[in-house]
Amino acid sequence: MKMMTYAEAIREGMRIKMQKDPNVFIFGEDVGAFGGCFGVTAGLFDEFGEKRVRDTPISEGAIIGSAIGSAATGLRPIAELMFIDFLTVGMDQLVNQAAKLRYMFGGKITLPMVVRMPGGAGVQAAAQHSQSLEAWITHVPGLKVVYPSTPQDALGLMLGAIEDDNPVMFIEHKLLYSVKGEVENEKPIPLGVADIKKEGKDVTVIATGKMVHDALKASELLLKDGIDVEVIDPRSLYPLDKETIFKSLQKTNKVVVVTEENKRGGYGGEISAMISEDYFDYLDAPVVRIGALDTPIPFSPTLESYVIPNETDIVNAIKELI
Amino acid sequence: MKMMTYAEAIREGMRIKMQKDPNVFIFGEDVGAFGGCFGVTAGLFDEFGEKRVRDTPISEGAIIGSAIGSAATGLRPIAELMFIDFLTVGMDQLVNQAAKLRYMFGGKITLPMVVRMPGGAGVQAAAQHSQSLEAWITHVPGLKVVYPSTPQDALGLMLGAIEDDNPVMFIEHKLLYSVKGEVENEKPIPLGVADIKKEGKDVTVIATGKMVHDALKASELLLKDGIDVEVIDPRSLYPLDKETIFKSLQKTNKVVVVTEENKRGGYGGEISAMISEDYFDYLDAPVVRIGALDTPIPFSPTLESYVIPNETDIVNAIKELI
Amino acid sequence: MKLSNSKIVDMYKTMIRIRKFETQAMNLFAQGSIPGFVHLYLGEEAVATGVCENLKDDDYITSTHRGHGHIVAKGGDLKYMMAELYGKETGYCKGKGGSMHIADATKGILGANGIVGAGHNIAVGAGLSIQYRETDQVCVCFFGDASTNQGTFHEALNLASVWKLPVVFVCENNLYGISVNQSRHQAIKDISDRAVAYNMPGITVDGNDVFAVYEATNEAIKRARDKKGPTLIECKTYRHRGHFEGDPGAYKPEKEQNEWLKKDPIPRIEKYMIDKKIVTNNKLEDLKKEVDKEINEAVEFANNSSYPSLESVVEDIYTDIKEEVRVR
Amino acid sequence: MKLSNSKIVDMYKTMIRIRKFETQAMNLFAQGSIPGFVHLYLGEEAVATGVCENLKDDDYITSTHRGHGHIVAKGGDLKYMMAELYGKETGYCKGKGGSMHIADATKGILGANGIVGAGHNIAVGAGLSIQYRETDQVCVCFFGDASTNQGTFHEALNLASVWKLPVVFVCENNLYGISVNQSRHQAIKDISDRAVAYNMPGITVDGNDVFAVYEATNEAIKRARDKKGPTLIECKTYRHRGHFEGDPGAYKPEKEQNEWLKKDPIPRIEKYMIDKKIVTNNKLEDLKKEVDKEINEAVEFANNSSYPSLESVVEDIYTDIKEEVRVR
Ligand SMILES: Cc1ncc(C[n+]2csc(CCOP(=O)(O)OP(=O)(O)O)c2C)c(N)n1
Ligand SMILES: Cc1ncc(C[n+]2csc(CCOP(=O)(O)OP(=O)(O)O)c2C)c(N)n1
Ligand SMILES: [Mg+2]
Ligand SMILES: [Mg+2]
Repeated sequence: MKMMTYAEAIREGMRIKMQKDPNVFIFGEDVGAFGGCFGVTAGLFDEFGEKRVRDTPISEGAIIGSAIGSAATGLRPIAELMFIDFLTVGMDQLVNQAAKLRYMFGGKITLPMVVRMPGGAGVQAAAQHSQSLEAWITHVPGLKVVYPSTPQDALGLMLGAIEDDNPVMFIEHKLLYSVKGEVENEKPIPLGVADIKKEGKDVTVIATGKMVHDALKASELLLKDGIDVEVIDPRSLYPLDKETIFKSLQKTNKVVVVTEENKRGGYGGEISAMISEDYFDYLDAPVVRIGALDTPIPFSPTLESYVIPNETDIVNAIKELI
Repeated sequence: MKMMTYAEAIREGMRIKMQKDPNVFIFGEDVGAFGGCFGVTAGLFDEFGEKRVRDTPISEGAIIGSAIGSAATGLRPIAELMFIDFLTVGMDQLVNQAAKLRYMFGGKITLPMVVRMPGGAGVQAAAQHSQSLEAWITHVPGLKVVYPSTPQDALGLMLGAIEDDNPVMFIEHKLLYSVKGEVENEKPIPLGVADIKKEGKDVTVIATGKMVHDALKASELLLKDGIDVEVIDPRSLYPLDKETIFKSLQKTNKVVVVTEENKRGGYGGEISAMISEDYFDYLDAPVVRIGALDTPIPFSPTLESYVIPNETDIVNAIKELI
Repeated sequence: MKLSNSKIVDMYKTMIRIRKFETQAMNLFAQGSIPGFVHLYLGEEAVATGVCENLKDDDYITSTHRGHGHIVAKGGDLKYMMAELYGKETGYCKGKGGSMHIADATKGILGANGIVGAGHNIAVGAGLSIQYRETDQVCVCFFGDASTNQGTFHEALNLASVWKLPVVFVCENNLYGISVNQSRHQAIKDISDRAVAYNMPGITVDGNDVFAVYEATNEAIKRARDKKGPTLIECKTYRHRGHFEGDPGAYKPEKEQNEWLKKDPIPRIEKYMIDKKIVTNNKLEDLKKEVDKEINEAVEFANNSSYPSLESVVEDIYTDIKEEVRVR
Repeated sequence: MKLSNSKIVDMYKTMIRIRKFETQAMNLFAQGSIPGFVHLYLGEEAVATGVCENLKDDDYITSTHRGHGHIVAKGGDLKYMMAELYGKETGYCKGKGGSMHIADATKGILGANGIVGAGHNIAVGAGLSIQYRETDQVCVCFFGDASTNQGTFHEALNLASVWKLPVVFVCENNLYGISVNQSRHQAIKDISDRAVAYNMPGITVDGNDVFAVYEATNEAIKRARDKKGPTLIECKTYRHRGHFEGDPGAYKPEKEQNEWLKKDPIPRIEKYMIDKKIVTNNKLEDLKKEVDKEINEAVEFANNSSYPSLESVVEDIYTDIKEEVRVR
């Protein structure tokens, strides 16, 4: 058992796979000697050399395209987008190519590729560097999407993502990079398995990314009021572990979904709609979604923190629900 | 009162505004003498000349960027993307620029621009030319999104969209282009006003685009079984006319949402989640979503029509619900 | 460059296989057997043929919406191609892709592509993979003149040149992007001029001269296999038909069309072979009949094949997950 | 080109306004008054200054993440700039934009931009608008060396050239895109070579020589106003600091840094003015003091301003809709 930061855990996941499999390699903007904008790849250039840890020009389309072309021809690339916001620049390669080629070609090619992308707000990086874009990519058949919230999950999901034979979008939260946690094992976490971060019996909170931590904080606050919250982190947004959600719901009959995205059209809505549709009879109350306000992320610290949900919002929503 | 096709109505909307306002102009791939891939701009080149109806190179980023730059400096551009699927190529200009500039600049610029984009399946154009991508753009604060289903709405919404001082995404369905309908007036339809396409009392169907027609067909079939369906076409996906939906719901207490998108993560999920959240007490049954299967759109005609929802799916869903 | 007679005959045969496949597809589309969008390669046969004659089975190509010619030239099977155009389960893509998405991984064909400019960066990825795996393969990226205005073109050529990847970029300049003449989509005449921006060789050749195309590519491929990096080759050619079937091509001036018809690459190589006594007229007829037979078999194969089962629609999205066909 | 003394002094003053504004921003960031990402223009002052000296108030510019210099040179108000860096309600963007998103429509400043390459096409749109409205304005598009590998660069230059738009593309080649040296992000030395791909003039100038920059832009702007189309100007320069504050810039070799420090544009123009007796040393000191005062006032203004009200967070998304601040 080791203490590790989230960033270290992601790096460790990549390193383990790179050591075992010479076909695994990394590229992206400034991921080489510089170690990546958030330092996630620090040291890997020294360990594995320029061939396997490559700086690219600023060409996100070419980065994702290179992942596709190399994955289709026998390699297992890990591409980094410096911010998830730059998805927009490589969106065609991701959505119309990576996600669809296998299907369009009748299953004739396989694309084992991972695209890493830091998302989320909290560092006053403003509207073009703070988004949570999971809704777009979970909507696209052909992509898998994971989003770890702890070092242990980051390591396990990275191993799972690299082993996966499909394009896996690996979302990271930039505020979590420096968060430390215990890493008990180096086993891959299979995609599609949720984790109950805290058991409880009164209400189910489904939270992703940094919001898992806010949900846990909220659950502590609520304990004082005698409210026992169960916190589920899906970890894998697609495939989604519906069973774990359903089991929890059978116990609590109440659900709050917390994501950092703009609420309108967010992935939280998908979870909410799915639950209503499939488990309506188990619901004692409407599924409540908590998300960011429907604004671009503002720069000013006071505005930014106002837009993003936090533990108080979760506490309030749960109190109202119960 | 005139009979017009949906394509003609869109064209007529643009023509009316171009005649009145010299700052309204059109550009896109092959929109000039060729008249557009689907013939929507046919004749406008002859009427207004090359300056106001311009062919562009194949550079979707530059097309949307040109709309932004010209809108910011006093013009009212209408840009055409040949297929909505090519959004992916110009996604950054749309999402990180058009949608956010006004906000990031503290309201200092205004972007009166319309982006036209044909979506939808049904012509065996396969996975990269048949998508329904409304979920992505409705998720983005700063964009407005409309989606007409009839010639009257197409004309009115086009007038409304051109008058609007914000970026308006104008989704068209390629299977509707040749559909004829009566056009009673040439008044702009304000964005954010739904239309009840058929009144009914037993169940509310909220449908968009071509699905409005399938819903109307389904409602006729169900009449034979004594089920009286109310069909609502939001027309404007954002802003969304919640009031009309709420009023209907108070009457029927049951809702089916029908969109052509891949169901997972679709805009239908947003409507469903919103209704559950805000009007839970009025629901006698779960909000049912109908969408396409979660596959890329296949080429083969039999597969394609299997993937896309139709009136039978709507009939079945409603029967099950009641 | 001296080509053996048998090689010349091979090239000719590839050209007429494309010509006849496309002519047949044109007719089948007109009579309603082939749905969707069909972009024919008629008139451009010398490009794919001259290029692919240089390639081995394990070399890669990326193709475009106008891909049939590339796929035939790279060794695609006409039966599976035709069945795919029909949307049948025996097609290359099990009916899921259609004309714009034919691929054959066993022949290094990384797919036709419906997004203009999308193949460029995929080709770069294949080139990166070759360099990484240290094989002597090469990847050829085919694309049209109008696609060279797409940002992906630029990103791909930049990356390939700075990493010295074994990619050969082959531009098929047929003068138009749909209805827009080259003079209205870019301010240059020779697209090979764009190579300067990447410090790579740029060559313009007569794309209706299969030997010229062969030669230019041969050199570029050698360069690529020698780890000297990419080359941009522009082949000037012309499409005989409209952009897709159904487009009458009214924007193409008649005079221009007639001039280009005179440069049709197929009569040209035929005349060459007859003049140089490489084949007799009878041999030519035999070759054509052989190809006709193959095409007929392909059509028959497609006709006799079934449409894919409805269950198959949820397969091939992922390697491991089969989507539920649940209540929508 | 003969420049009047007063013009030279004006340019010098612009340069030190940038230098001192940036130095102050650097200190304020270090002491925690300015949050977020800050990319300083230190060392590159001659570029923005030489270019913008040619522009009128109603000419447009698009800028980048490293935009402070452009905004100062185009007439931006230091008070509102500084307040924006702080995230105050009196800032140019009411605190919603921050360092990377300052804009001033009244001065034709179409905004700094956090997306590398995003300004290119917006500039083209402004150029299109000028052409359409038939005014004699011009739009200058500023961008870095590394941004010229982004597809948007290519699309913008292509469109501007084929439509002959009045846009001047000014590349600030400071040798790096974050940590990546130009030699590793493109295979060319002179970015002006890329102009060939669009059949437009391409010029490389010493970006630390404000007069050279002025002159090259002057000609290009004349060309643009004369409806002769766009020009690509590459200015070779160097950033003194890391990519953003907090980056120690370890990838920049010391020797390289020292060489470029010797070419610092500010001592250079000072020496020129003294040598040519355009100003006295005293006058220089006075000018500097004047600017110091202005900067201090800007800081005071920012310090004394309030943070924006929480209600304002839902304003300015649309012209007409105010988002509800509803239960999230
Ligand atoms: C991103 C994108 N934009 C537009 C289109 C529509 N489209 C398909 S082919 C084509 C013209 C392509 O011209 P060119 O590259 O010269 O190839 P050609 O058809 O002449 O072979 C266009 C505009 C598309 N498929 N993808
Ligand atoms: C699309 C996109 N990709 C990557 C980044 C991250 N990024 C910000 S600035 C920068 C380097 C830009 O280099 P250059 O264009 O030379 O400008 P400079 O910083 O040197 O002035 C990078 C990679 C971004 N902001 N946007
Ligand atoms: Mg062409
Ligand atoms: Mg730079």
